[in-house]
Amino acid sequence: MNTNNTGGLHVHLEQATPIYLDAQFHCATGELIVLVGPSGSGKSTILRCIAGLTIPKQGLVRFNETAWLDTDLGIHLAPQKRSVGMVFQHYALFPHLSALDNITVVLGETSRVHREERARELLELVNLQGLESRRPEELSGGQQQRVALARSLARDPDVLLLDEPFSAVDQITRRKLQLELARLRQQLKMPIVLVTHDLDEACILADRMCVLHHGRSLQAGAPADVTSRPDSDLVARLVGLTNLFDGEVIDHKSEPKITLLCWANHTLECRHRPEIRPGQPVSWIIPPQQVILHRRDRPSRGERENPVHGVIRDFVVLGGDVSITMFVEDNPDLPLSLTLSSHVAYRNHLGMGEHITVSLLAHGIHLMPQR
Amino acid sequence: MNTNNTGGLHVHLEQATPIYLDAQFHCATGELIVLVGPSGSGKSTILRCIAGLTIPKQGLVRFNETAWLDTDLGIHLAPQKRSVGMVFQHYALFPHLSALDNITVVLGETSRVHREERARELLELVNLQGLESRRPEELSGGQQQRVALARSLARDPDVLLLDEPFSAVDQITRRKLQLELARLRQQLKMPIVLVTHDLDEACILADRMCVLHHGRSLQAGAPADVTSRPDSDLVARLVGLTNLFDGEVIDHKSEPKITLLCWANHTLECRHRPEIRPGQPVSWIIPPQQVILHRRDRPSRGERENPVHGVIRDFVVLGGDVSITMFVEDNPDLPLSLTLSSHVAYRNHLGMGEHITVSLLAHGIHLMPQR
Amino acid sequence: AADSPIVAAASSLNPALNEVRQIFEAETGQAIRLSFGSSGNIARQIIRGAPFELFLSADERYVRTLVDRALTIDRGALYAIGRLVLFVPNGSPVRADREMRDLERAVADGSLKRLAIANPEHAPYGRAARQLLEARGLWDRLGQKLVMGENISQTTQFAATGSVDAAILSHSMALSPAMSRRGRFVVLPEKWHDPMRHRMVLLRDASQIAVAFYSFLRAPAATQILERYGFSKPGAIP
Amino acid sequence: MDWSALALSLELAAWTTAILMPIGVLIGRTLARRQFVAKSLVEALIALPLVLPPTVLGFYLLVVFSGTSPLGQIYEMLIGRPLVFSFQGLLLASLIFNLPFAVQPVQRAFESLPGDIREAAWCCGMSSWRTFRSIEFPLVWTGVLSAMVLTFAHTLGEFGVVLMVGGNIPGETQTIAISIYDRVQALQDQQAALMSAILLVFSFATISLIYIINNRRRSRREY
Amino acid sequence: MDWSALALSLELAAWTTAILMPIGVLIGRTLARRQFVAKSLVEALIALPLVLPPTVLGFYLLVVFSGTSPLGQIYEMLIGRPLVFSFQGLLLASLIFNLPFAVQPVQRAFESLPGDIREAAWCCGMSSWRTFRSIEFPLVWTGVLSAMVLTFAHTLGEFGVVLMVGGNIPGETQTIAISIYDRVQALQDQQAALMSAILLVFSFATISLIYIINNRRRSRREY
Ligand SMILES: Nc1ncnc2c1ncn2[C@@H]1O[C@H](COP(=O)(O)OP(=O)(O)OP(=O)(O)O)[C@@H](O)[C@H]1O
Ligand SMILES: Nc1ncnc2c1ncn2[C@@H]1O[C@H](COP(=O)(O)OP(=O)(O)OP(=O)(O)O)[C@@H](O)[C@H]1O
Ligand SMILES: [Mg+2]
Ligand SMILES: [Mg+2]
Repeated sequence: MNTNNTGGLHVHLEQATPIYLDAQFHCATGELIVLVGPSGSGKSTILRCIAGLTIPKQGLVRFNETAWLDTDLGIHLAPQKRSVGMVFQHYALFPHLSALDNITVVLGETSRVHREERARELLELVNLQGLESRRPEELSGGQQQRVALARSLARDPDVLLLDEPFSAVDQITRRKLQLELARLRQQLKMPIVLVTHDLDEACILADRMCVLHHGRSLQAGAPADVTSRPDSDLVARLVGLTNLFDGEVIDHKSEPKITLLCWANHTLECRHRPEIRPGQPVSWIIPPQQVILHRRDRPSRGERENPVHGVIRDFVVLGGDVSITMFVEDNPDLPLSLTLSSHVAYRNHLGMGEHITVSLLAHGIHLMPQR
Repeated sequence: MNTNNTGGLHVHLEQATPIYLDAQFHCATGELIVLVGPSGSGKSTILRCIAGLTIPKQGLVRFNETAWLDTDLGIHLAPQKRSVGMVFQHYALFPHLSALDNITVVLGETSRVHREERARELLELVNLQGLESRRPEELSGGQQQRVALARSLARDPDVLLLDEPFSAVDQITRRKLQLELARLRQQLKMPIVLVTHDLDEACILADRMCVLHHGRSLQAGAPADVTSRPDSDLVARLVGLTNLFDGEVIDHKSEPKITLLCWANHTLECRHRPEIRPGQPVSWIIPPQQVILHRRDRPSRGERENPVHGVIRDFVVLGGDVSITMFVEDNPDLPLSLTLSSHVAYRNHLGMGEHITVSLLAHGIHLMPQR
Repeated sequence: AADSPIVAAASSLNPALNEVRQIFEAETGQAIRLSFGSSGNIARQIIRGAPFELFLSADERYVRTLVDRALTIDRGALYAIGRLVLFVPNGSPVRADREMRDLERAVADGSLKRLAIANPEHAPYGRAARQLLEARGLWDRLGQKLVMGENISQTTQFAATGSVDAAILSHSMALSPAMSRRGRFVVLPEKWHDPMRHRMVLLRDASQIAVAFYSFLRAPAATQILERYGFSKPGAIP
Repeated sequence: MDWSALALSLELAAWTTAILMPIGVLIGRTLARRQFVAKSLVEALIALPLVLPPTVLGFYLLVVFSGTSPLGQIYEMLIGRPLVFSFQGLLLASLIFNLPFAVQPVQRAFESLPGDIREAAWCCGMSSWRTFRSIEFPLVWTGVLSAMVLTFAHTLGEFGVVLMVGGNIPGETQTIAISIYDRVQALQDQQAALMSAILLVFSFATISLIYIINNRRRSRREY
Repeated sequence: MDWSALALSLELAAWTTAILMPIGVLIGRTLARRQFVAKSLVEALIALPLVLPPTVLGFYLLVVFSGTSPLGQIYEMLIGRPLVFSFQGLLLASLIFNLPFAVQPVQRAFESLPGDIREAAWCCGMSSWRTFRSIEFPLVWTGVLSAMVLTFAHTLGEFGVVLMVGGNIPGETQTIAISIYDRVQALQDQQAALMSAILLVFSFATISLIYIINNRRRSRREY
């Protein structure tokens, strides 16, 4: 197990029991990597391995030039020596200490006054001024979580490990904390590993995203890449993409450069993927926003591309948007989602059971060869 | 403290210390009410009062014809007698029992075989088949949360109290559980009180939404109403609305019925609100989806309405959407957000620093008199 | 046998009385149960209703207390006279002599570190030891060199483990087989202390068997055994 | 070897442990849950039987149990035989002087139970008794175990109180501890050593068996 | 009233408690954390001093401490005076027979500490010692307190071992327990009662003070 990456945090873990792991990723200094994956896919376990709380059967954890863990060489640094800041999924606050003391107690051996000042600063950072003297059990869930966040920053760690650090706070506070995190990242230049189930959060904050499933890292890359060009249908499903279908590549054209796909009696024009040979079965996706409604009031651009008919079977108003699910050619096995501004939906008199025609924009179709 | 509402769950709580409460809401049978509010606003405390774990100084909790709590009459039913199913924010699983036994132990005095069968059913409902014999500490955070959810359903409760029941699970599982909940609701016809920080979740699931702030219930109503027509700027902020500004009503017109608003050297046409007298200072909001871009390629409808110029100061791609923030007339105190499909943004060559013109759709402007 | 009479006796009688009991049971075919304890405790227990039928005290005074409270049939009878010995463990800097001259010397020159006696406040052999030491003018000079056992058996254990340089013990203890290898002793003259009269008394509800055992104890068969264990035969004193 | 004394001791220890366990759980749980003004005083009171020398405690118990005291008289009236110098008297004394061991560890165990677990049980509709039986008791079990082991061991070894209240009657109130004590007093060192060794080996085996079973159970279930 | 004996008892109890506390914490913590094959046996072994009658235990300790045993000889060589019949000897004996009380409650307290709290401390960079001092110890404090109270009270009341090893030397090894016992034996009931009463009142005051302070602290901080 070796790597040529230098700088930042390099993680490579393998074990069969008790929790299957086969994960590998790198997080450069100043970079934020987000681990996403279903509940039970091993995200917390990986953070524990990085922090030194769990020792995998086989593994390498290296920070800059230092090996924190190298099972081949028998290196295993104690958690205290690893200089991580960690927010535990269940916070793990010290139950007998006030919010303030939860932080001062981990601040080194400077003077009491100094430590308190710093602790107050950190609590202010997470919007908890006024609650310094409350013990954890006198705080609400979200307040506890914010104390945990403040505590993880207290020792000025080299690496920040955040296990769903904003899951219990409201969206306004969450946005503020996300901004703080972004600011800190610029300022402190350390690798940050973030676990979150909120894909929007992941997209906003992350430089890289690593998708996990059953302990295995499936794909890593920029969030925009992973969510728009997943490697496989599994990754697509895991990052919450809808409009996932099966089809078969039939041909490639060179002028314009497009690939032709056979799907449910349609031949769809797709973004050019010459490396997929014709006849290959593929999964494919299209984001709901790339599905364009043919308007009744006036034609819009792109109506030439891949027209598809169907009937509206779901119509959900979300804020100012409308999320529509249509069954392509009335086939309940082919549900296709699209989103529209509610005013568009309104002006086109859309509603349950209406028949509509949409275009699947060719450059929005992403093909994934099936294994 | 009296109420004429019959059927369902009626809650009215008041106290000054230790946790300030002044909350009141009603949840009919088969209805799902969602409590939203910032971290520490008293959501968990209210659930605890309903369950009988906390006794407020003054209060009334009535389920159908039965008073569970009536401080005036000195009625205070024990939690065991209230037939609630509760998911605790921190799960509160029984640490010495397996996932299966966490459920069988609360099932009444039927035969062991019967109880196991039912428990297995419930675990399957929350996607935990195969993990029946694991103890809580051998489960991931999200798996624990799902055991808690299954357990809350075990006793066939009359009222369901859910404290952020999906916060630790991934979006796919969450969607599945939300669907299950929606199904259960139809089937079991009980009042459900749900606490969540996820406003999308709230909008999808809830019949009614109650907005809390510092223990006080500010507004209750259908989620679409609350999020589109908040009572005050505070509620608007709490439900996460952007595009919140101050202005002053100057006049009402009757043909067409509109109200005129003075804002930042503009006179805006707004949805008619004749009850607000001219000269009254108001806060107002407009959803980002009701802010329409004047396209370069071709004019769109509605460009007559309230045109506003500005410069793009933020440009975030989220999935297939683009979220744009512009500073109206270059004024950083007037940030206005709008969302577009990314293909529209692309075709109009939008980007940071570009000057654009938008229309604020009159019927999308909501006025809130200031106190 | 669960309902055979219980005879309460001072702990110091333990091996001797057991032998007497065996002979009694062999001769009469009647069973007796023995309950040992400190004479003081037994007296208290009798006052509080203990189901004892015969009480063999190591100290006459406890018997008198019971007689005064009318808990007994009569004033009882002497069954033995106790004797003191000076016991010197192996390796001690003190030599044992009847006049305790070497002990005096050892006290004077400080070579004696520890002398064990029974507690004079409540143990009869302790009280006698104190009288003896006072008579020899040693009492005041011993001070913290005195180690006091709860009773005479414990005092004997101090000597047996070699934890003290000398000990004033009962003749019966010194004669026990466990002690013979551990040191040597001399019997001390009776003139330096009040006679240690061991009195026994039948209690009010005494059964026929208990009365029989009471008589047996005064018969030669029993007194010989007691004498062998170091308890002198009482004289003519009733 | 005095087997009947050993049997008696075991009987006494078993009864004491069995009776004290529910009492300890009851008192320990109450002290852990309730806050009342005199709580510290009650807690101190429970520790007091330890402070007096056992023989002295035994003496006072003898006074209280005897036929001349109200308690003794009531007992004799109801049961028809005296409390003192009987197994029942021993047992009662044993219960009193073991109280501190039975209460303290259990109280601590209840104190360290997280509150929300009980609340969860209630919200699941479990009655107080079911909550206790299925949730609380398994979670405080190690505390109860400590209490039981201390009580059991201490009852085996105690002889001051037992001697005083019981009167050292062979087959009835003579425990193994007294029997060994008698041997030591009679300078029968070898017999005493033999009996001590048997007692120690036996106790060691019993207690370690208890711990082995418990540790097994916990390494399976961690509780 | 025998004030010097009371003072001696308090001194002995204080020393015993003070020395046993760290030992109990060390052993209790190790037993709670580590899993090893012979663990159950070690746990049983620690309970054994309770099983022997105190006088008998005292007798064996006397044998082991006396000048004829290796331990006694080494001690005498190093310190220059014999171990038996000295305060140091008493203290050593006292430490041995109080071990079960010092270890058990502390072990249970450590066992009920949630593991993630220690882990959090490590991840915050706190050394093992700091973790122990600032996190673990405050959280196991009530267990330690139980251990201390039991040890303290039991040392005050113990007289079997003390008498045997100490030899009842006034001002040096005569504790209040022995002194009361002597009064009872000498049928000096009033004096015995007076001394018992003083001892009880004094202990009650001390222990309840400890609990009052502790309960105050906890009702402020709940720990
Ligand atoms: N002690 C254990 N023994 C066996 N399996 C365990 C143990 N602890 C955790 N697991 C399993 O390991 C898997 C990974 O757990 P982990 O906590 O890392 O998941 P996660 O990705 O953090 O999930 P979540 O999002 O729900 O927190 C889960 O399936 C869990 O059931
Ligand atoms: N024991 C207590 N003493 C004093 N204040 C308390 C106590 N427990 C909770 N609080 C305070 O009461 C308020 C309401 O708490 P609650 O747990 O109901 O909030 P919440 O709305 O559930 O928040 P969150 O979303 O963070 O879980 C919080 O500000 C909290 O700090
Ligand atoms: Mg996790
Ligand atoms: Mg909450």
